[in-house]
Amino acid sequence: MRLANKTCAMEEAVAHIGDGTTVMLGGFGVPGTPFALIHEVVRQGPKDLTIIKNDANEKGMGVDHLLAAGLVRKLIVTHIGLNARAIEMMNAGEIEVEFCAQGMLAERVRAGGAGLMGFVTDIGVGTELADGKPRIEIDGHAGVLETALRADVALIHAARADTFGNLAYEATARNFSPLMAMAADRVIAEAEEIVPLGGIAPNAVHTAGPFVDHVVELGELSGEYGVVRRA
Amino acid sequence: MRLANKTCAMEEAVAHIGDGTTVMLGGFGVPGTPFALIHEVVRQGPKDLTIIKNDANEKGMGVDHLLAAGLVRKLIVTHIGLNARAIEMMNAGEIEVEFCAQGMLAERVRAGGAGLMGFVTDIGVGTELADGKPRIEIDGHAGVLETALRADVALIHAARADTFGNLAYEATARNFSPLMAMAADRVIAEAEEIVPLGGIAPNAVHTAGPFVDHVVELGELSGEYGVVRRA
Amino acid sequence: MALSDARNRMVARAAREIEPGMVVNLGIGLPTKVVDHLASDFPVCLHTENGLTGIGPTLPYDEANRNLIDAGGAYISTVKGSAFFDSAVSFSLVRSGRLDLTMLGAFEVAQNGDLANWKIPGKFSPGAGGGIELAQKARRVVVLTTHTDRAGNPKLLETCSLPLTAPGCVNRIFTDMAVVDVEAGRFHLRELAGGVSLEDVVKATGAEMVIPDGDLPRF
Amino acid sequence: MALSDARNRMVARAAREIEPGMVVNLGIGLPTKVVDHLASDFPVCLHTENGLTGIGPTLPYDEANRNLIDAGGAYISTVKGSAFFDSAVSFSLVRSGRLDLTMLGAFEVAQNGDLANWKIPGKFSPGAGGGIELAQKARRVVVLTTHTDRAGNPKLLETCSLPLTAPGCVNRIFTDMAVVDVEAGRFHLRELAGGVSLEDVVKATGAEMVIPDGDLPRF
Repeated sequence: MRLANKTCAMEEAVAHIGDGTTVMLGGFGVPGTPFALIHEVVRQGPKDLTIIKNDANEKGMGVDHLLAAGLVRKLIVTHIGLNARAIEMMNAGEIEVEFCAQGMLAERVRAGGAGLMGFVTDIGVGTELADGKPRIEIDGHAGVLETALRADVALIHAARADTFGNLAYEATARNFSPLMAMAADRVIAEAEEIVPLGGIAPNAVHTAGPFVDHVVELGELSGEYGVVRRA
Repeated sequence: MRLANKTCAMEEAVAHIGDGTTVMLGGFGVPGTPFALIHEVVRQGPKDLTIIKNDANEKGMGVDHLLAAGLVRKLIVTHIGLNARAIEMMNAGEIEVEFCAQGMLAERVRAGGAGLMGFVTDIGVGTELADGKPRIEIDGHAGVLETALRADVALIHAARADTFGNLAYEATARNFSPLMAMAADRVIAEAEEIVPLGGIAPNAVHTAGPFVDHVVELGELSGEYGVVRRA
Repeated sequence: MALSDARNRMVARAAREIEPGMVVNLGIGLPTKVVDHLASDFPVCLHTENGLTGIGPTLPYDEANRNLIDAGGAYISTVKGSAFFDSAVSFSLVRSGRLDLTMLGAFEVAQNGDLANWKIPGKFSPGAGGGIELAQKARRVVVLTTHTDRAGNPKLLETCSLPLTAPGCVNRIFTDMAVVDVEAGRFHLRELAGGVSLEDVVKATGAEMVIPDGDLPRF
Repeated sequence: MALSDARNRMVARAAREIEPGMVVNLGIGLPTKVVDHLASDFPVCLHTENGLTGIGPTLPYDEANRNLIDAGGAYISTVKGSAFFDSAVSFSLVRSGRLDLTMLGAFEVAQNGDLANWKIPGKFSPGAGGGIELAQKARRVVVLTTHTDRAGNPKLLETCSLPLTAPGCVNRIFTDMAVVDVEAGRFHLRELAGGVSLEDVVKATGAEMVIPDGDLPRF
């Protein structure tokens, strides 16, 4: 037995994203955001995307390119405070925005990846976050039903991948990526380095290869991946 | 800032298990079963335990010592087919046994560890496994509510631990351990090796130290940890 | 254990069900033997529910790794590109549609695809282990079983009498006598084992089968 | 940014809230400054919800690791014994009771412990990020805030007017004027900042406070 080779040209992998696709994007701020894959999406230009990501990055970076290009219909996010364009577009009604508490977004994505239908939590009970969600009581404790989230495609940034799609992430660039890599019908991973099979120790794999459909190697990293200089 | 030292004598750690305690035990068959901690439980002899584990090990090993010593009131397990004593005690009504589908046990423990109340799944719908479970429909799909499991104490076997309780598991000895290490009020880890802080790379930690309360170093491993010779 | 010739042919035939690139879980018992019929360079990823993708050859006692078993307790090895994970991730893979194929044993299979393979009330109830989710959620479920039980009673039935593992889950059945598909609530006879007559199979089957005109392929 | 003397004393006082061995999450803004008042060998484990336990000192631009930030986007470092994990594990730690203490900012705090710190309808609604779960599930929730807003209006109120982050979650409030506890549905004045009179605090507070007899400790 040997494991299949899933390396692929970026153009070809991203071509699976058509109009109306729901796309999960790994990343929390800069670390983990698949900037190169996002640029290829902008280049190919599919419309009416639903984007599921922790945040909307900052102006001029990542998700912001999708917004600027008018490709986004809806964002499902936890926080967009660092992207003035996202806030403006939301306020102007140009995009729909669904906010989740951060751990709830993580769990909704994970539930999708775990093949579950939803989960029951007391998070948000007693606040407007619970509005409209079915109430479920367990052993006398009040909870709400949160539904699973899945996507058509997940775009993931990994520090290393092998040719079968086993992935390893670096530091806080891990964040939502292992969850989203389980929760999409098609998972495309960009990797800073592609190593041969066996190049990632089996105990050190963060996302197992069977969850990943396409592995794309990054060349030299663009400036977006770098340290952000702030005032 | 430095991290606290949680190393502890086994006797002292296990003394937290009193009569009527619910105890989670990592392990799937031999790999991951905390045999030394189980022996110390038998030596101290708390009664009326509820044991949550994938299986009941085999006769003369692990959980079987707890059964033989008459310390167990109830098992929550996925399969006990390799332990004739467990089956006999179940059939004789000497212990109560609650069976879960294996992935459902994993998810119920994980839900407890994730601070969720339960989850909704279609697993078991249309079979007797769904009997007695509340039905919940989401978007027209029929599911059942599975409730979270937590324990008073979890006993975990790790290949390596640092003094703060960061754990690393070896191969298929990982199984339920990372889940149970999140789902108990008190988590006791036995480790084949205790390394200094920094001895496990932050990207390679399988269970983060804050989940673990006590770390106990194993001396030479007993025969139970070894390869089982079968006919 | 050495398999009878008929069982060996069944297992060999079942091995041809595995397509290149699949992620496959082989249940305990006969299904595990399927791997012996795959070429060493065949591109397939074997999954075991206790936390591994990329199962390599089974190892003898002297070479075994005490921390590396499959769900049946056999000492296995890894391949280049294996990954270990916890039990929650392992079943996430199964439930979220990443398992292309599972091969399972059976006590009974009904013509609507119902499978019973885990419990005989009053006699055998050790727990379901991971079989429930494999049966319900693998993209394709095939059963490997003798066509009849030890007493000669059919195992392919109109309806199951035993508690179900999962309803309507079985796509195909490999037996020592035949290959039978489950489609639209009926059994469809596809192939016959060498030396087995159509009449033998019909007699040994507990439900009506759709039988095509003409000669059936032999395996 | 350099803090005013009053804010600096508030932050220093808040730092004394951290007990040895605690696992602590410091929210964005003033709470982050608390770490500057901890001794370098103080035994504490700092958590950031984007996936790390064991935060080390903040790093300048030239030394920053592009993959290592806290939830506020600051470039941080690790300590010996740090661990990285995904966002689901990170919030599992919070929700399952392993976070001993969180320090958060506030727009409003009510005398029953209600906290509002994430949304001003029509003006400010960037999303709640991770604050909801920190507020609802940390074992102890303390708030760091100026006692009044920029217009001089009290932030400690009988009831919150803004959407809640979490109901009844706040245990203690550190302000530039006082330390106030929330107990049994009422504010309890515990300490006064240096140079602040009891009358000043009462006037700046939007709800009745329980005030003990005798001199209050100063910080």
